[in-house]
Amino acid sequence: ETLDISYVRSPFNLQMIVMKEHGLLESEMAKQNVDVKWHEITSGSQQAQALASGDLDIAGVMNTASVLMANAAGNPVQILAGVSRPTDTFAIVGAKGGPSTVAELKGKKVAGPKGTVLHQTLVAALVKEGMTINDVEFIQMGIPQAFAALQSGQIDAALLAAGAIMNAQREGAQTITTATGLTVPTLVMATSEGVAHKHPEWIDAVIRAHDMAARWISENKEQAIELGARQQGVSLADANTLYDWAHFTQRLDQSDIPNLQAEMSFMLDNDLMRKPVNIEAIILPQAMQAN
Amino acid sequence: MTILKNITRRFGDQVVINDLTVELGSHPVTALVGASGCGKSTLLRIVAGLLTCDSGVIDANHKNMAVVFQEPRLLPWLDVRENLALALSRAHNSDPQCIQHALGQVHLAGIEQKFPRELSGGMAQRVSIARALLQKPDILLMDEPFAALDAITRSELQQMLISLVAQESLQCLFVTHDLNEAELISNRLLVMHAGKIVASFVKRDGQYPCSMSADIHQYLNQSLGHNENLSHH
Amino acid sequence: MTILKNITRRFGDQVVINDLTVELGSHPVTALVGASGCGKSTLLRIVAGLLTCDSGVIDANHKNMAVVFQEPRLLPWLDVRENLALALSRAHNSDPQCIQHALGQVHLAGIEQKFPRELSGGMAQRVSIARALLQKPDILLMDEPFAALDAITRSELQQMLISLVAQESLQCLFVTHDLNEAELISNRLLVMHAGKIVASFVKRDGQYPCSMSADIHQYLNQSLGHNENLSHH
Amino acid sequence: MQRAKSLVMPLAILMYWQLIASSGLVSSYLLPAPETVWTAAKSLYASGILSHSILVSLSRVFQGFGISCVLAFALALLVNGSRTVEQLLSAPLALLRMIPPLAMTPLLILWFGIGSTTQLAIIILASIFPVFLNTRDGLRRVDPSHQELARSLQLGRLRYFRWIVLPGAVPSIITGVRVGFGYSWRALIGAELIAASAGLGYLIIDSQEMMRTDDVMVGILTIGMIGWLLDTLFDQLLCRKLSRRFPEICRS
Amino acid sequence: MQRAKSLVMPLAILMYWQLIASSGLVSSYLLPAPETVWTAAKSLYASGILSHSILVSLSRVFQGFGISCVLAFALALLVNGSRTVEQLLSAPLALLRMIPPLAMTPLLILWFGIGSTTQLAIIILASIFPVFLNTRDGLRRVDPSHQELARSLQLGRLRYFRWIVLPGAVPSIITGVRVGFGYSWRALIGAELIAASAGLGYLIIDSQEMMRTDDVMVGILTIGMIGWLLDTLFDQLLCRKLSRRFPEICRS
Ligand SMILES: Nc1ncnc2c1ncn2[C@@H]1O[C@H](COP(=O)(O)OP(=O)(O)OP(=O)(O)O)[C@@H](O)[C@H]1O
Ligand SMILES: Nc1ncnc2c1ncn2[C@@H]1O[C@H](COP(=O)(O)OP(=O)(O)OP(=O)(O)O)[C@@H](O)[C@H]1O
Ligand SMILES: [Mg+2]
Ligand SMILES: [Mg+2]
Repeated sequence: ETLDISYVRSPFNLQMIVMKEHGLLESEMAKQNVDVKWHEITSGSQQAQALASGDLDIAGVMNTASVLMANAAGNPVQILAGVSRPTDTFAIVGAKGGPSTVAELKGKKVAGPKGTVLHQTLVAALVKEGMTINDVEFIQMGIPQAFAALQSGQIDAALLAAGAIMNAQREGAQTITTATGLTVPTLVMATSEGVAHKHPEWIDAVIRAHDMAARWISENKEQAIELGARQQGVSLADANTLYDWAHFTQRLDQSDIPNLQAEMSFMLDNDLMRKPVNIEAIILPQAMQAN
Repeated sequence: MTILKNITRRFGDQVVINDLTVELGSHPVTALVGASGCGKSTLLRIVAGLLTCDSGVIDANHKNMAVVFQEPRLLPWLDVRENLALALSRAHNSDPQCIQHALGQVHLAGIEQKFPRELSGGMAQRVSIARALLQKPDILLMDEPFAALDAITRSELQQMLISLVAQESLQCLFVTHDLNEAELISNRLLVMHAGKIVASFVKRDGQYPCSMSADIHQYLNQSLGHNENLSHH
Repeated sequence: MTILKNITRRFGDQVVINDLTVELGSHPVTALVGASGCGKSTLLRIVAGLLTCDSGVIDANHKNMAVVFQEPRLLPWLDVRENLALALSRAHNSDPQCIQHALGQVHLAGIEQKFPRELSGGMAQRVSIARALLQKPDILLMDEPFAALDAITRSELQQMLISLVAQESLQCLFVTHDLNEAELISNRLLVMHAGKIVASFVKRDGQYPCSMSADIHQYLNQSLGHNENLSHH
Repeated sequence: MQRAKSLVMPLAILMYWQLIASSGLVSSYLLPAPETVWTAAKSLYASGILSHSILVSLSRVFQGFGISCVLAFALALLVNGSRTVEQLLSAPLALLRMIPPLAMTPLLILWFGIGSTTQLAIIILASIFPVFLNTRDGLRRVDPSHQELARSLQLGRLRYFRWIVLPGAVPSIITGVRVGFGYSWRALIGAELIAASAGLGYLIIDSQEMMRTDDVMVGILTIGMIGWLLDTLFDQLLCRKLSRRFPEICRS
Repeated sequence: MQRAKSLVMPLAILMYWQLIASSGLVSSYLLPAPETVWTAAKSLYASGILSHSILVSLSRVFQGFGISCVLAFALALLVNGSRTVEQLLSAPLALLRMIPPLAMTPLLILWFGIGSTTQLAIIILASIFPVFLNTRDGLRRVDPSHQELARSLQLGRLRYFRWIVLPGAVPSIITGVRVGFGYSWRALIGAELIAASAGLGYLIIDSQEMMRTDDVMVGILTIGMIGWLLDTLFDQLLCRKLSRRFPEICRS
């Protein structure tokens, strides 16, 4: 038997990297005589598809938006552990010499990926300033494209993440706001309902390996960051920043429930989701902080 | 022996073969003469089974037929040897001697390696004759096979054809514009006009009736100038 | 007047035109005879400027030349009218009368709308003759132009050619395999052998020397069987 | 009758699809049932999104593919006309042909901005090469005997091209245009990834990201069927117009 | 000399690139300077990533494109051999031809999983149609006089195909294969989006996500140059092998 798990490094999923590089999951699963196969399949929708088709047992890292949408679309994806709440990894970045506050965004061109936590951050930031999404000219595109558009002066602000933020800053762009205080982007580890049902022992093993990775990271922080930098191909300094931005976690807690609720209502309001889902039901009990 | 009964063939509005009835192959060599555009090649293609007719019956105990077309029709991507090898059935395919022999028959020994684009008009025509000979046919249908050849080569090939017919119980239907050639090698001569056989002469004691040449000229003359209109309906 | 001096042309190893010197066009009609593959078409293409020669000089005050190729070379995607229109320079392009007249000259009135695939061999050849006539050339180079025509059509076209040459100060170089034809319409006759002009006869008082036919046969005979080897180096 | 036969397979596939879907073996999330897709199509149509997407995408593809064809012909002519130009252009063209347009989006945005120019550029990059290569190879394949004929007729360059070279290349060009059209139609997805707010490609991407597989299927099927329809129309138009001159491009 | 000319343009582009980069007008993250890219290439090479990516992608493309060609020939034969088969297959093939492979990933994952099969499927879908359509059209264009000849020679189906139909289609097939190869090479990006952990497409996507534009450029240029090289080799091989039989496929 094999356990198929996706390997998602970005934005800076250090537990994943350590778990894979140190063979932690392999040794846990070996106790059950199960092989581990890693798949580099990273986008949320593709991981959800692969969970549905049974090609994937564990989605290494997914954002909660993907989990909610999958469930709303009838694909029962369940959260088995937390990974991080990287509120600083997502930001609205203004072009060099362009807007530097949310208020200045009024009537400006803002580009970024629609239907993501970045989109949600933008909406929340605008609402906080008493505006709506209709007060800016929102243009849909992926992060690399938005970065290129920002750098070539085609737009006034871009919704960027992780490395793109640092690169943009180096080029003179300024961060208007991060997601902190506006939304809580949450990255989680997920599985399909079928696997959770059939192989609860696998889930436990995955969580154990995940925890072992976290323990190693906290004990060897420098080494861990160095490993992450190497794996991600970024400088040590950048890796340190990414580490600080990431806000790692191993479990979800009660505070995540309202965050998920907020995210869901955002998506329902913006027609990104057609029907609500029961949030309690998509979080496996093991995923919650024991308090 | 092949018998064509009331064969008609149209191309669009134009009736090219018009209720034609003829029996072929009762003589070793039948020559077919007629004005340009009167339907000789069409008739040959019908006999060879390459063209269907609109009405009429072809009563042929289908023997092995080979056709020499009016143009050489060599395949440009095959050299002479390969073009000739196409005519050999698979069993003898590996026999290079056949091909050499056939090329010798048409006086083209040694050009196996050439491609059609490197041949002169007459050479290409002779290769296509060699190809037909390699098929070892019982009936040989030839459409102006010697038209592109000089007098000497032509008479050599005529001799070859005559001896071939004599030796191998080959029957031959032969379209030509050269009345001397027709007289020399055929045993029977058919005159075609506007899709019909309008006259037929038979050689007796090695001789055609001496009025034949004048008769033929009369038939051919008749068609000139209106050969286009005659057969329209 | 075109003069060829010491022309040589090779194809690979084979010397096809071998140090040939001849003066053309001093007679209204020059006939060129020779065995199949001896280089007649190649010579014509050199004269027409369609083929370069490896050495030698062509001294031509380049007049308007038209070529009738050994095959009809009609463009399959154009109908007869369009094929002929190609020969008209742009200025007269809109004149349908020219085309009708030329088709009449080759006894094909009324086939303007047909496509080449719908023509018989002889008809296609006549269309290509009409195309050359439409070019209104000063020099007409013809490569076996009447080979695919029946006796009557052929003699009609021979007559047309003779009268054309007489009327329009046209000069003509004419490759043929038919010695009768050559005798009838030419004023001078060249015999070619293995890439050289080996003999030349001139018509005096409307007559060639009576030994000519025998002489030519001798020259042609000489080449048979070894015409491939002769010109290899 | 002909038409009927060509509908056999689509119907068979539809039935098979229905069977699989109703068997419950496959997650309805990955393969929604035909009726679900039909409902989704109806609601997309009712909301006007579907027709709007179709119109936007059609005009985008027609513009992009039109430019593609014009450029491809011009390039083929240039390259055919001069050996030097051919050698000069060979490397850049081969490189462009091999590089995935999607990898070039940052550069395209740099050059062409985020307006419709970039979208057109992606469609052009996706579809120009079949047209170009087929046209070039078609033009190159002039029968040498026709070339000789043209010289003996002293045809000018233009008439030579118009009456001999071009017609000889027609069958190749047609193949190239058909292949290229398929790619330009397919490129909608890539093009509408960038800054589009409507169109079939956008509809598909958007629905895919929101994991609405039924809408994705509506988009896919619409793209497929419109493309098929246009291809068939093109085929029939050509047969009607060209079959006399080029009997080989239509089957009997 | 010939070679020299075809290097003129790449060098000119390189100089232009250097100029732009050193002018500082363009963000070095969008268009890193040539030397930056060169350094990145050297370090990617030193770490073994570059050669590994090249090998992985080459083998992926060769497999995918090989299957593509085989399938395309088989389909062309089938369709050419029977009018009924042609009509039956016309709709599914036209649909598949028009649908963007990237839009089909959910279905591909459903059918082929997330292993290399799906990657191959994407490469095949991207490259099969030029080969198929060019081959089909080439096979269809048998000269009627050659067809008649074959009947009078009583050639069997196989020999007819081998000696008459196939050679007649060779120039078209070559064009199709060249066009198709370009697309299979381009499809690496799309293919390696799904569950690949190595390869040039993966390198590009990954670096793009990490905002390492220099590595992206290394990937793009490597893809372009290897493709160009293979295309040139293919061309020369063909010229050497086929120029006697098919003088028209190579320029004099
Ligand atoms: N393109 C070519 N490549 C190689 N050899 C050629 C080429 N064209 C002609 N030849 C050779 O040159 C010789 C003369 O050819 P040419 O066509 O001039 O003969 P010809 O006198 O016109 O013969 P025919 O009366 O049969 O038409 C032949 O042996 C032929 O094989
Ligand atoms: N495929 C076709 N489509 C239309 N008409 C055709 C076709 N083939 C032949 N014809 C017509 O049929 C008539 C007879 O043609 P055919 O080739 O049989 O003549 P032929 O007697 O062989 O003449 P030639 O001596 O000139 O070769 C011609 O008028 C020609 O136009
Ligand atoms: Mg005929
Ligand atoms: Mg000749």
